[in-house]
Amino acid sequence: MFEEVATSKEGEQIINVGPQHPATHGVLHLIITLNGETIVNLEPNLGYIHRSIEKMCESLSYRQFIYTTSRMDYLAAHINNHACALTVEKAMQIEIPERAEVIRILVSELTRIASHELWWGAMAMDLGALSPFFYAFREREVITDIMEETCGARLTMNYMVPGGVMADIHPNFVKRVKDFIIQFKSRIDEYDQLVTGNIIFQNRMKNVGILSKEDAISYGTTGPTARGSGVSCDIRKIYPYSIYGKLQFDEVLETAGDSFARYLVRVKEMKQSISIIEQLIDNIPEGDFQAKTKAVLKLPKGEFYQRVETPRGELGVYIVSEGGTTPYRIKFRSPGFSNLSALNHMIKGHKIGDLVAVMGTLDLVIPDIDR
Amino acid sequence: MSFLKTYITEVYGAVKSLLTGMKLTGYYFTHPKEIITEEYPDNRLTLKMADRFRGEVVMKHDDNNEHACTGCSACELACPNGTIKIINKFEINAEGKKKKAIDAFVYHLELCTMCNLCIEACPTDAIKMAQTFEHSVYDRRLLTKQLNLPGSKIREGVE
Amino acid sequence: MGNEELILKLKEVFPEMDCVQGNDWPELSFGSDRLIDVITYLKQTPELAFDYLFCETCVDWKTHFNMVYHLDSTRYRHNVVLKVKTDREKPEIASLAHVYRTAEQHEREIFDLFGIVFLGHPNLKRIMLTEEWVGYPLRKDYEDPINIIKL
Amino acid sequence: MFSIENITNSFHNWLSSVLSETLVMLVEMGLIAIAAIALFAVLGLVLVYMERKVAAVIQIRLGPNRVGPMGIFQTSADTLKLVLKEGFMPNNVDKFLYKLAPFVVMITAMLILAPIPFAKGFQIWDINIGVFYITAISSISVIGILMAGWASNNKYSLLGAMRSGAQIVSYELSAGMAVLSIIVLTGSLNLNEIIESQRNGWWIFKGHIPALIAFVIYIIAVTAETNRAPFDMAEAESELTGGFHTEYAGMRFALFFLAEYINIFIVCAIGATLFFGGWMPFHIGNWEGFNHVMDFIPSFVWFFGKTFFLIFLIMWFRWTFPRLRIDQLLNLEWKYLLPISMFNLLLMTVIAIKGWHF
Repeated sequence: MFEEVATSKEGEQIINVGPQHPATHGVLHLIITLNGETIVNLEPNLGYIHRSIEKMCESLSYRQFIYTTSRMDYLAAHINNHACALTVEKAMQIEIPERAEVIRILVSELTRIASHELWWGAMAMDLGALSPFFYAFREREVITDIMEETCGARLTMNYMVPGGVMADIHPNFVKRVKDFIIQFKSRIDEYDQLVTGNIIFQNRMKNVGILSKEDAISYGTTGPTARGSGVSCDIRKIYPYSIYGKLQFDEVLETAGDSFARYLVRVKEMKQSISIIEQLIDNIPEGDFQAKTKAVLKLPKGEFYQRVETPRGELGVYIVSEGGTTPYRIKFRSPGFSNLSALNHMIKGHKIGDLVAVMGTLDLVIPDIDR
Repeated sequence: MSFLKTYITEVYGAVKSLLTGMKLTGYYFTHPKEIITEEYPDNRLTLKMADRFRGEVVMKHDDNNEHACTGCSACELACPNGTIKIINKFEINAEGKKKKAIDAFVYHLELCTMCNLCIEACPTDAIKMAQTFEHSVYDRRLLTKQLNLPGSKIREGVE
Repeated sequence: MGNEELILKLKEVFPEMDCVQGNDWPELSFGSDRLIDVITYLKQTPELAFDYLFCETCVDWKTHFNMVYHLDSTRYRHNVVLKVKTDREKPEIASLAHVYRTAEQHEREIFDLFGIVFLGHPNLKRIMLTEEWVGYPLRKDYEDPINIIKL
Repeated sequence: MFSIENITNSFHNWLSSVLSETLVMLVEMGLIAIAAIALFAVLGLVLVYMERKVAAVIQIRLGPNRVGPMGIFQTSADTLKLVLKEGFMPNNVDKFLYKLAPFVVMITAMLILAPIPFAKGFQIWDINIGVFYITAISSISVIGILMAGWASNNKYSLLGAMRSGAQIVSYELSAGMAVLSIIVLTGSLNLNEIIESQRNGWWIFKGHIPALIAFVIYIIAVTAETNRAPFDMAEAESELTGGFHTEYAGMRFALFFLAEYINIFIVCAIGATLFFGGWMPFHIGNWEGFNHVMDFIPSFVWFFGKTFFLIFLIMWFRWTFPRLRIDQLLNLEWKYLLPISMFNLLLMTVIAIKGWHF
């Protein structure tokens, strides 16, 4: 990697963006070849936060390994846990009580909104507008407070157990979620006034980092990144898991494929998540919050794969079991990893300022990429 | 002429979108009651953590300095990080029988991720999560704690 | 195309290969020399159109490696799992980086952590670990007394 | 009526009575130098504090509130920290230029203070080409920035400095045009005469819409010239990690930081002088009674009030807008601001010739 530095062409210079850089939101290292201000080539260098979670999980039991996945995509910890719990439940054919399913989806969608809020604020901050970050965190704070009250922690809450959720919802949960919906609906217009409609912002985002539909499929991008290019890939819609099949919501699709399209997908997804929460919050069925399971879980011999939709795209959990209490091999197919691979294609020929805009709309979470 | 018209509408739209944003930030500037800062170290007295908040693992003791831990080490097995170490001893009870009891319930706070799995695993409900959160110390040895109080013993009737 | 239909179709085209119904999707197992044939067929046949490689990984079975490819079709929404057996002493397999561009980065990760050499890969080098790292951590016989803490 | 002019005049008379003429001049020069440096330091502290408070309230938080009442000594504490910090210099920098750059930037900012009338009759140097002097000197600061970027031996710094060069050179044009449109009305480059011409009303009200457009263009151009968001391409924290001052630490960094705020003060002071009448109180035509009431407010209050209003405006921009991209920045100048300001200047000339202004 470093030999290439010496062999760069005349007039080109190589810049290391990261591992400590304000725009990479973590320890991502990008080696960029620049011609003036124009990016000629970009190569990601990963691994600064590689903890080999896959290897770690090989020595943890099926109850224990769920919590480690919170540390992958820490902004969607609950949804990661959901994927793991679903895989274990699928393998062991555990029936989950209706109430547990509804609680899981409610918390998942709240997590999705919280994650998108943080993305929105951080992306505006990358583009130089610092105030939206604080407005986004005001709403996000309400969600984390709800999480703290019900799940016991704010970010990596480990609320999921195979067979249901760890505890019943807090008595205040329904009321606080309803309050949040009212607050969120009154604030979402401010987002449009401050950022979406802003002429500077639109100029920074439109026609920047274009990813065509074919490329989006070939690069294996998922989530809002692919949906901004018109690829229908919302796992909640095309391979419904849990109770998503019974819910009414739209898959947000934009066809432009540029940064602004990806931005719009995420903002509209927040509204869809609110509508899912509205459908469920008044109809939480009575019953158990957890199915009866054995203290020691043993998966049957075989291979199990579960796909779920995190705020960043498709998360796949692939468990190879030999019939013991620990997985033989576990693979997390993280959305950020494949989305990052499209970055070089999207950014070529753009200015260095666009790198920030494109990376912002990819919504990269580095621990999720490195695992 | 149409060029001039689009030019002027462009400039007008741009200025309008900028003013909309400035109106919003101006609103917040003129309404200081929207400020949401919590002045943390100053509001310690009024700060109330959620009752399920996971701060650290503690062992419940009643007024007679008795706890409910049988030393079954279910929590030790459930812990993903090796946070808990239970050291057992054998006591001879009133009927002259040897009985297992805990000598020390060692808890490494520095390894704990507050995942709540030990509390879920405990069959006798002996441990729980406390709502404390100010855990910083100058010496990391202080983070290794013994949860059973000195001189405490197991409550009668807990199996 | 439903799973049963897909299995019938695959059995018809590749009679010498082992095609069974897995937990979710059909699973096709074969040796590493046939990979490019199968992938080309699956991607280019219009009624199959497996254009989306959503997961590529490897399993170390101690006697051999199994490369596992999960394929999806964005047009028909059917999936298939390919299991490709590779030698453990000399792990080599054709790269799919030219067929699916997402494979480029996934294969670098597998090369990094399993040590499988992808023939024809445009940029095969370590991605997570440093260049001078010895060994392949996700292999079952990997020992690292410093970095792996056994509980 | 309280006036600074009386104080300075009586002080001058007293000095003249005890010392010879040459000595009086030397003593006064020394005093002015001390006053300028003191003003520099005080303005820096006040403006940084103001920026932080404005940003805090806009961002629904409290801002500095620990050091002193309402946190007013926060910036002093920060400065103390910066002074005490190690003057760290990386290897392989061009040592001479690296050390020189912050002083170039700061001295430029100080030079521009000379012709600004802070109050009635309170001015360091009453020069007849005041406006010309200011526009000429303010272009020099870009040399300091280029020096810093080049000498740092860092690619980020170099990119930042080059951006800054392109930006300042282009935005000088429309800032100059906007200033010219007021010069056309007054027919003088002397700042005192420009202020005097606004005795019966400020130019922004007297000059109809063209004056308003000129003012808007002036504010945009000087925001860009002082490298403030949304035009902070030279620093562009999230792109270039700090731009030209990435490699600077301690007091050298503080000088850049200070110079930025002084530059804001200066451009706002000039803006206030040209468009809002400097120290001239708010007068409406020949309403003698009203004008007389306004005269009771001391002139330096008027001057600082107007200047700080403009500074607030620029801060308001900073905490609202995202940053432009470098090519869009130049597009904005060459495709929008420059044509508009040229047309505006033409319009203003017609108004001046025909005498349509009030």
